[in-house]
Amino acid sequence: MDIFQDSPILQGVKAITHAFAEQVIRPAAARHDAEESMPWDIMEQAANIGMAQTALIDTMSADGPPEAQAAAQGADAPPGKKKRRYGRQLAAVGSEELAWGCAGIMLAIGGSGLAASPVARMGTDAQKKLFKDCLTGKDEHGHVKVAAMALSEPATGSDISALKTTGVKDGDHWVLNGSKQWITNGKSAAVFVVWAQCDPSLGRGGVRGFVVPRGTPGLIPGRKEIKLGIRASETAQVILEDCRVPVEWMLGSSVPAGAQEGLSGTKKMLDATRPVVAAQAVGIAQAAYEHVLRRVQSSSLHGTPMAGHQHLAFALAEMEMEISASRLLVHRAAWMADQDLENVKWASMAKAHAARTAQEVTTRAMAMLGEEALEPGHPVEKWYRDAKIYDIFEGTGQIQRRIVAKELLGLNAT
Amino acid sequence: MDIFQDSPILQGVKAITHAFAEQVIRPAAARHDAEESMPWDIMEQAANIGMAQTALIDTMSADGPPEAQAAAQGADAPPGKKKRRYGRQLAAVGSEELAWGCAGIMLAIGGSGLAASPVARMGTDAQKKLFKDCLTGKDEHGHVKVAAMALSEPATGSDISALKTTGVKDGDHWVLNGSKQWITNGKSAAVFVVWAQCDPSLGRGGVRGFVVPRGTPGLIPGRKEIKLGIRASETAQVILEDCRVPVEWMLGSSVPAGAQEGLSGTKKMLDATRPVVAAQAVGIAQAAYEHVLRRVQSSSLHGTPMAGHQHLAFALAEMEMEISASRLLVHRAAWMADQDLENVKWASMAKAHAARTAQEVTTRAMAMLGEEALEPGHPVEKWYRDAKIYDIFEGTGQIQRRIVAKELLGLNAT
Amino acid sequence: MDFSLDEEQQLIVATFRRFADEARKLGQHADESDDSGAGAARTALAKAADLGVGIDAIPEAAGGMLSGAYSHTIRALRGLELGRGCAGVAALLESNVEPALAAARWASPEVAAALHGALAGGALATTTHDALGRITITTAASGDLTLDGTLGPVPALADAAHIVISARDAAGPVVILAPTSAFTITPVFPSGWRAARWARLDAKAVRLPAAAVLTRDPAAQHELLSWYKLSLAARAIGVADFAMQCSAGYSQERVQFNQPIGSFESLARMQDQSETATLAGRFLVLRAAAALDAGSPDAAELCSRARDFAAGVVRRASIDAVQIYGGYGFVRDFPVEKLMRDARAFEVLAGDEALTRVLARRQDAATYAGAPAPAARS
Amino acid sequence: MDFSLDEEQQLIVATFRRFADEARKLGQHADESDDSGAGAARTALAKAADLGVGIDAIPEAAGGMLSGAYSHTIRALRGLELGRGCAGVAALLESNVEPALAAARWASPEVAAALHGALAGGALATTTHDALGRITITTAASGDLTLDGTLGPVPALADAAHIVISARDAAGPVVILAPTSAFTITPVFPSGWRAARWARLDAKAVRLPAAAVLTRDPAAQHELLSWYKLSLAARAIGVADFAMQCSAGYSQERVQFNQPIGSFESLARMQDQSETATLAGRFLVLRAAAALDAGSPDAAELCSRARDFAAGVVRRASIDAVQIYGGYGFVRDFPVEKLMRDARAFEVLAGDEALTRVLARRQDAATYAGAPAPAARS
Repeated sequence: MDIFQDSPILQGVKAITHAFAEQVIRPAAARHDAEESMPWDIMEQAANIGMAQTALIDTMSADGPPEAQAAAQGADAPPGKKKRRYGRQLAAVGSEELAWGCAGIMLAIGGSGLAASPVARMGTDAQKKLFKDCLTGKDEHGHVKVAAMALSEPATGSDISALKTTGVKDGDHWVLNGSKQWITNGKSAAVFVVWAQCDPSLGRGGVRGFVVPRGTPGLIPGRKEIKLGIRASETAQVILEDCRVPVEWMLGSSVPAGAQEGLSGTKKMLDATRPVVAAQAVGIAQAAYEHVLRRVQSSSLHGTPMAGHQHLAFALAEMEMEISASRLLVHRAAWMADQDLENVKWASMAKAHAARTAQEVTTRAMAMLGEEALEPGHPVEKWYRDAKIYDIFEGTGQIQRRIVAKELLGLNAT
Repeated sequence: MDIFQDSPILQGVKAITHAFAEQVIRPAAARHDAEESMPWDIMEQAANIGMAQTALIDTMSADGPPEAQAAAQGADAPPGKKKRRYGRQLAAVGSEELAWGCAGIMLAIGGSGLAASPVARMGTDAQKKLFKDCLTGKDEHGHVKVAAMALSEPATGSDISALKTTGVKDGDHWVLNGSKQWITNGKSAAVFVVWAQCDPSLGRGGVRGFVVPRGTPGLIPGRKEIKLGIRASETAQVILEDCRVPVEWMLGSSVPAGAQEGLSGTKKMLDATRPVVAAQAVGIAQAAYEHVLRRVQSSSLHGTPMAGHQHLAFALAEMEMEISASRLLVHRAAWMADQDLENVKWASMAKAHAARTAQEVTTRAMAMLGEEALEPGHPVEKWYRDAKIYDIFEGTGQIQRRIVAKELLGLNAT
Repeated sequence: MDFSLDEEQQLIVATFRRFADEARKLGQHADESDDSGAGAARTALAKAADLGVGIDAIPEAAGGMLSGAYSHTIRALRGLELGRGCAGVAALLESNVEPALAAARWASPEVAAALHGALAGGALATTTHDALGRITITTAASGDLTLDGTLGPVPALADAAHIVISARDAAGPVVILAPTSAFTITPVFPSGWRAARWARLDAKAVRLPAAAVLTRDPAAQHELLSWYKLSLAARAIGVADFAMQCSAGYSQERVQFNQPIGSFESLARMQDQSETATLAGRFLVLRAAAALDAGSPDAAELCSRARDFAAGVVRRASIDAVQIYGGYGFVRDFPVEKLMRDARAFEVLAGDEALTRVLARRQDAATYAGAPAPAARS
Repeated sequence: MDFSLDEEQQLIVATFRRFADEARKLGQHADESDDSGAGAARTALAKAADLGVGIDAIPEAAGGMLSGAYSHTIRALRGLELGRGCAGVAALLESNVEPALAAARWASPEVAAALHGALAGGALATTTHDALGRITITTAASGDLTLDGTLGPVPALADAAHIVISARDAAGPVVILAPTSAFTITPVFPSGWRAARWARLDAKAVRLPAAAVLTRDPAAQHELLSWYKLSLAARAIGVADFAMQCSAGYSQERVQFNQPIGSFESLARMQDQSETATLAGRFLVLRAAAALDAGSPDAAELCSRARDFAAGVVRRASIDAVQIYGGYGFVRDFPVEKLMRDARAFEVLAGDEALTRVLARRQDAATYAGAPAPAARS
């Protein structure tokens, strides 16, 4: 019932990621937020303890069966059917702790994973090698190299089927045109996974991914966005202007054969990712809650202990209750993913609930701290800004509810 | 992680109680609500499948160690330390299903348990026998006999330490005086467990319980309350006017020795009971949710399917999300109780969360159903009225938050 | 701007505040009675008639009290007070207004005169709106209507001789005035508004002449519903106001843990929020009434918003009042248990306003004429 | 009752609605600038001075524009519009009002004249309230004060020459007027209200003469805070109003799944609720302003409730506006990201109003003079 009681491996990951978050991430969080800068040094340190930008690719056996590929999404050893698997639970526990340190830095550490995932899932050996080679060594600034998943576009937010970037076959090449928006690592990436509509007659199934190294003519890293929060994670536009790429760079078989190789193949990935993203929102909420808990424990209000005031004490109780509820939903959704149980409803409930909790807890925490929370660099104010993205990216709160409702009712409501 | 996956015994109890709720309880619910009548026949049927009014006493070994006594609170066989125990989890799962049928009838079935619990926990063999004898056979109306826990008073709601009923020693007797309020089975009970302050110098520890059979002079079952909800469960006043009871009827040792035998001994009982009570609130919410889900699935709104409307579909998604969160909190708190882990914070969070969910879901469900929900006897309207008590009895929502806050902060906030 | 009441308005408030105390007792009586509240309802109607209630929307010429334009502001002020008394009695007393105004506005002179005459003579009329499409209306080439389905429960319908039905047929919105004798009327006794003489209306191939149609103008239907919703909103705020008055008093008297429970911050906050919301609801109601009286183009919108907000206020306030009373809140001996039962009708009668607003916005989306979004920074 | 605006009021609304568009551009400039918004602030102050802002609360005799009583209604209407422009600019422009009014009310004629003269000459003053007891004030027998602690961030303080400090010492509430030069003032540049010229105030054994005390009357402190809170509330509602205007426009333009996102019911409802709440907040603000102008005994209460409600409205509306914009809501190219940063100060400046209200109710619990709870049924 309680994964921390059941499993030493989860307890271990929690302890290690928490320590890293506390000792390495937290002290740097305010600076990267203020400067809107990537935490290159921390990304390197993270790689040193196993959170490499290429971790996903590293763990994957080149031509393994789909099952092993799915397992590679987590940190599992290839599973015997009877053995308990922990990949998603580990990812949820670890991400919560890292996001407790700083969600922006956590996303910078994990940002390349977004691109690595489809390569690991659909890529040929040659594509995996290409992808991995691009990420080997340091870039011209001496930074670890990162990858970008270039999917979203100005006109697509929640509605991924409306992709406008096109891929047109021209002999041995595909010619890509379009513009991508909100691309994590979009300015700095050494390699991009670019998605384009290559066969409109197949709809979503016609949307295909391409591994495109930086420097490929016609792929133009665009302007970096100034954001409300998660500022340590770089978000930028990516422009594609007659970008010619060899057919071998198209992920999977180069004959567009629908579902498995196309964008539709990412759906299951999202069901597995969602609880992990939700866990990050829980981490932010937990951070804000702990901050204000310490304040209420240690301060007085015109001479009486703050903790003696129900108005404040009950707010803390409410936070603890909501955070606990969110975390249980997250763990359950992650556990289901690890058991290969259909978790789509639970993953979306976890994401929607945790995003709401993160927003409510950080907002309330600021009110409880008073004017002090307006100080530049105040962590709670930062967490308030960071939390909002969790109700927007990886499926907005509305999309999550739409998914849940569809599971309940069998159709999409509008 | 998921108790239904882990344990066939929980799945079995859920199936049986659900069937009983669906086939026996539901069809009678509206009538007992309208008539404000006890469901005597159902109570008898429940006894036939093991939910007897005396079940608690039956399962208890007369002089067992405290551990066995605690186990008797559930339906466990006396536990070996290593064996998994399910008592509270079983109770939570079963109560949710019965309350899904009708919370009032569920409380009528289980109402005597409130009185049986302290007898089982603190009673001497003779007291247990007395208690059990009082419940044997049928009463003058041919009804199964029931017991009443006479604790609350007009001036005590959440504040149990303010009890005004007094016990004064007079030779071999105690003389009880006072009036009790909101007593489940208070009018019909064949035996009462009456609580009185017997040594004010000991505070809460001076409050002692007495097993008092119906017909004892001076114990006067009072007026039955007309209530907002849970009307199948009888609530009445009980008056004590110079009620003389032999010293042997005082629960536990007749020397007031503080904590264990006094009211304070009930605290741990409440931590174990709370998740079970919370589960009932979840059952009400689940019932209302299912009702409106079916309606949305099957009806149209001016020609378009109701299910196509986000306003309604998302409300269902929200209900499912909150109910799932409440249920996870309940199961976790119950699981902790079964593991003998300190669960006080979790029990209170489960109770507070489930009570809120039950109120929100039933209220929202009525709005979705429209005028139809105003029809007399409409189940959702009844559930709306039933749900409210879960934020009041067994510790109000405020008391639960106060308990959680105290766990977090170490002091009581006002 | 001026938030003060003029003398007539003050008089109305004072009069109906006094009457509200009587209405409350009658409402409690209906709540406890076995005669389906008929006795209490008769008494309430008789006493209210002395104050002009029931005929206030009927022209003087027809035996009523209305000279000049009807004042929805006065009605809102009255509703706020009646709500403080008893929601069930209030619903009964407000029931004639919509039929009387609708007949004056859209009926032929003969039909209007007949209805006004009947109401002036003591008859009751009522109104219902089929928000969820529960009734099917088929219109023949002749204009005759056939109605099939069930409506209600509708307050006052058990005693009403006439009913205004707001609904839709294939052609769009339609407002009908019909004798209740055309339908099967089944009195019911719901758990809330128990003095309101509720009934359910069943129509099985009920035929009505074309003349039964008061209007098919969508704007007219909106206007009718605006009157109705504004009155609901005012009464809802009245109930919330009374719930908070009960709570405020009780929370000072009731001691737990050696202090009045009103000094516990969590309960203080709970009360305070409902009080503020009640105050805000009151202004929304009065603002909407002013818009109705002025015939402003935004009147329907304001009435709908006022009702949406008020439904939320009374829902919260009544549930919170029971919470503040604790165990006493759950038993009939104390006044707030009834308020929780009474609160629900405000949210569901004539449709859940939240849903209504969403559907309307959705329909308007194509023709939206609001300001464009401010441009992105360049 | 009359909800319409008179001519002067309409003129104020029209004037500041136009000015709000300029203020918004200046606010965006301050948001992006590296000079801590100083340039934008100077420009805003200069432009606003032409409209009388900054000297509107200074008597004509002292070189200001105030003849007769100060109108908090006019100020509220202005605040509603300024809030629609830029919350940071608005805070800066409203900053002189409390010090000017406080000096006129409670200072010696000399002190008042000096302050008014300075402000009329273009100086800035500001106000802060120590809601959480962060500063310790020790009062000597001579009446001299010693201040220790930290306050703020306080808007306008980076440029202000004078500050009104509302706080408590051992004897109770105290309101102080002091030159900012007495303290260590550290300009800061928070993430919200970036044009507002914020600074933190540090006091380490700062001594002030007894004459620095403007008043120790608790009612006076309440009055001062009522002005301040009402102005905050008005601006907060303005921000919410602008957030909803942005959302309404954007949700019609933005298409997802082949329809404008405004036609998705969940987003329509989200917007609609914030719009209704904004409307209700507006009436609470204007009602409270009328009470302040009339000197009603419930003015402080109404201002506090208006501020409490408005803080919730702007919180919700700004977060929801970002949600409606989706990914575009999170980036600085679009106007709503700024609103979410700007919203927070409305809730925390001068203390969380929810906590303030709860503490006040708790204190009042012993002396509560409300109506008794209606009796239980017998």
